[in-house]
Amino acid sequence: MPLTPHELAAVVARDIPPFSYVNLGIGQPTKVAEHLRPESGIVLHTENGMLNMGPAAVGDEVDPDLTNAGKVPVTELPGASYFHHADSFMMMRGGHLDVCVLGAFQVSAVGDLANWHTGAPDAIPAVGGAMDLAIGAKQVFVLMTLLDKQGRPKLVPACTYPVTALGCVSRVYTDHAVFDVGPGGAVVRETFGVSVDELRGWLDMPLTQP
Amino acid sequence: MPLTPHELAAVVARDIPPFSYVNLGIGQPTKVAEHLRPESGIVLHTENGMLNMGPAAVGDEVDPDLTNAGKVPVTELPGASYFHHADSFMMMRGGHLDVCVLGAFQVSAVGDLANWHTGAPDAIPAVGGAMDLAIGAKQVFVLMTLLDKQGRPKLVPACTYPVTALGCVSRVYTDHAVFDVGPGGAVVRETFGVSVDELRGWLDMPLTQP
Amino acid sequence: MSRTEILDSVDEAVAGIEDGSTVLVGGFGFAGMPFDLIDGLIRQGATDLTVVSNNAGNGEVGLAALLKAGRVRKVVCSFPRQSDSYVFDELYRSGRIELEVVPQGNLAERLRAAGAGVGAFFTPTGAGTMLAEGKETRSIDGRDYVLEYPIKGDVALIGAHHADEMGNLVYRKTARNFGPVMATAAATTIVQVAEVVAIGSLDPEVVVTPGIFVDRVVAVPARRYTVEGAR
Amino acid sequence: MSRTEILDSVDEAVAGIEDGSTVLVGGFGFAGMPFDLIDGLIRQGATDLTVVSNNAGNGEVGLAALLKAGRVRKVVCSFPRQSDSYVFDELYRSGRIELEVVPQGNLAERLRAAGAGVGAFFTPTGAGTMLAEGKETRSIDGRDYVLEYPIKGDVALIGAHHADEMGNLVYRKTARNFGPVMATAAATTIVQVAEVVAIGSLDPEVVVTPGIFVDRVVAVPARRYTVEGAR
Repeated sequence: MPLTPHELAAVVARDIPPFSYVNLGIGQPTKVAEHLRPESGIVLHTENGMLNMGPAAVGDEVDPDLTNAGKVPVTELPGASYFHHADSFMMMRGGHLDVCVLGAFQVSAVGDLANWHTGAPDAIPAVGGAMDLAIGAKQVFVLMTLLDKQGRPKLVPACTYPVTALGCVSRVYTDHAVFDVGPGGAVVRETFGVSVDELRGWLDMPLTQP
Repeated sequence: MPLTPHELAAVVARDIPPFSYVNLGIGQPTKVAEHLRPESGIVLHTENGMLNMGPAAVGDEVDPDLTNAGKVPVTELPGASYFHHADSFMMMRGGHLDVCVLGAFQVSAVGDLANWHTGAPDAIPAVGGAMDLAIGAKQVFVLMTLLDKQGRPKLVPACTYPVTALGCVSRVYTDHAVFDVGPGGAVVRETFGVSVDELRGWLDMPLTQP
Repeated sequence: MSRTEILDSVDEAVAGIEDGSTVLVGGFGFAGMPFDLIDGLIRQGATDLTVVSNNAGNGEVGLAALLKAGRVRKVVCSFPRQSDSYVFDELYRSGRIELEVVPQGNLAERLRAAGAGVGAFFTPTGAGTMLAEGKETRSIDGRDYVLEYPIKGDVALIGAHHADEMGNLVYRKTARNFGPVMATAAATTIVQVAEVVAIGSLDPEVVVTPGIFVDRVVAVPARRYTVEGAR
Repeated sequence: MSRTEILDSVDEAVAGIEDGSTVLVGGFGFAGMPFDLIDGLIRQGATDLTVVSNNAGNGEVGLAALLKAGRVRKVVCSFPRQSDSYVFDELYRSGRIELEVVPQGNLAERLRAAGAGVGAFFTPTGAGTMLAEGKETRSIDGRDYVLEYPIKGDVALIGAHHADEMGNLVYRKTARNFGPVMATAAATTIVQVAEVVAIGSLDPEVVVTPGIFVDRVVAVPARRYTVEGAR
């Protein structure tokens, strides 16, 4: 059986090494935080200027001066620190984050990422921190459905949407399987109720197994 | 009569506009601080990471963690701030200081500065912050004797020593006269016991008057 | 006493901003957004502005109000498209406003470069993407980079927490965001704070923006927009 | 608990530094100089080092002791020549050590570039001088610039004031100097502090170096060299 978004977020959380410094992208990746065990020592970075971000703020905790990158009110954990935007993106661009988890429209077999622009001619372009996040962690994990709403694969031989960054993704977590991607192409690490041959039938690319 | 170093430092201090942010170079320029009136609101920057530096520390005030760029113990004034070296040199390179006062081996009529290297083949090269200071203030004042110990002019048609920066100096304070320098050449602003014609006899360059 | 002017009113603080200016506007969403200075700028009347900010306004307040008043020729930002950015959306779709989209980290670094006197820098962000089209690129040690130039402001409008009378600033939590870099990048930096404190009240170790970067300060009563209002 | 290791001894803190490493050494004169870590490095024995620091040692302590022990192949610094830098002077004049002189602000900015993932940057400092010889130059908006590249360290040795158990650092007065930029520029950052405090003891607003940049921390009793000793 394919995983629910909730179950998939738990799988990603399981794979993040203890004590990692991690940035979780806006949207589905944010849900990974709910599955991180406090004793893991994992520290969350938010690109609007904070390390050791805590859970979403509720009730009286809400403070307009304390939000995550999605502008949702959050809390701070003991050992937090604040810094300005140039310093925050220095942490990303300089490769100091261990893991970044992002959503995607498409990921290619070699790890190219498309997650900022559908290419629609009437779309207002808006990139935010997507390109900085994509190039800015030692490992970039993508969390997405394997197929789009029309049933087309989102893991593709080459991105047809405008790319966010080239060769940046190392692993792709989908509802049907987990893949490593990179210069050697896609490798199936784990499947959820589907065989590798079935995946080969869906995807237009060679799939190897570790 | 030519000015004493003490008198000349007072002349420089007089010419720094109130409320300026100022860096005083190591050596003779440091003495300018003694002539700044507290009510002038002038704020001293030291490139090792401080604004609103106070006078030299004496007795119990000495703190090894608080020195000026010459590594002399100093004090802090109310309203001071500390910052790291990249931020400190950003203030200079970014043109945020109003005035920098430097010593020099030579200054050219167009404002080239030589103050870091005599060109002697056996000298160990050492530049410190000299090049950053030279390019890093809205106005660069030089404080030096007009003639070297051999009686040769230090205000020259073109620097023969290795330059620190090109066209950076706006004014030269010497024991015999004060000059503006720049693209238009040297202009005599003020003399101390010497006529402009006498200066013309000493210096190998055209001198104009404002 | 210091070079920084401590002013009594927002209108004095924004006086003299000229038509055609490039205005850096701090804030990330509503956190750190200098609402009162923007309202002052609307009253002041300057037009044909280029606004540099992370977003392009929410709802009809702050930056969105400035846009709605027709004062902005061009927006330079990382993320103009939000659920409530309808003022910008309509101006953009009807061709009445220009847009330059800059990745958020490049935006911050280009502002810092302006403040730091860096002439240009090679960044990996955006390399190989459509945002690098037409720009100089270079491979350095096997990695691809794009050459980006400083973004200088004529004016910066910033929200901070406290200022002392020398203009030294401290911020509060993630409202710090773009304030410190924008303060360095503008010819004139104007700051609204919740409170101006006496010289000597701020620990020199904790000052985030030294007064050298701050030209004008005005204290305004806290006027917090709810976070719901920001979405 | 955090990724940062809080160690009990200096010798543990400097363990594993390899021959041939590039070592960034904080401090400006004696302020912020990590004396105990340098002594530990001498005991540890790594040799053929490239040292990046503002100066090249004073007297026969700290960096000068490391040089005297013959462990340093090359020094990258802004100002090697001081009244009491005789250890370096003799090594240099006898051809037993290489020297790269870098203007102080370019040194700080090149270290920052390494930490910030900037591939190279155009700086006005040094343009037109002998320190720009052989380097790429460019005129941008009528001003001359030199292209400078990042300086990355294998290891940084830094002195700070306090660390919490997550490795967040605060500094003291002008002892801050190169510490924060060097911490970002090295693969492994090792810090000596006067005291390690519990998580939660440092105000998140005043942390200067977040723990993400800090790999190892050791608390050592204050051992202050007199300033006279530094001249």
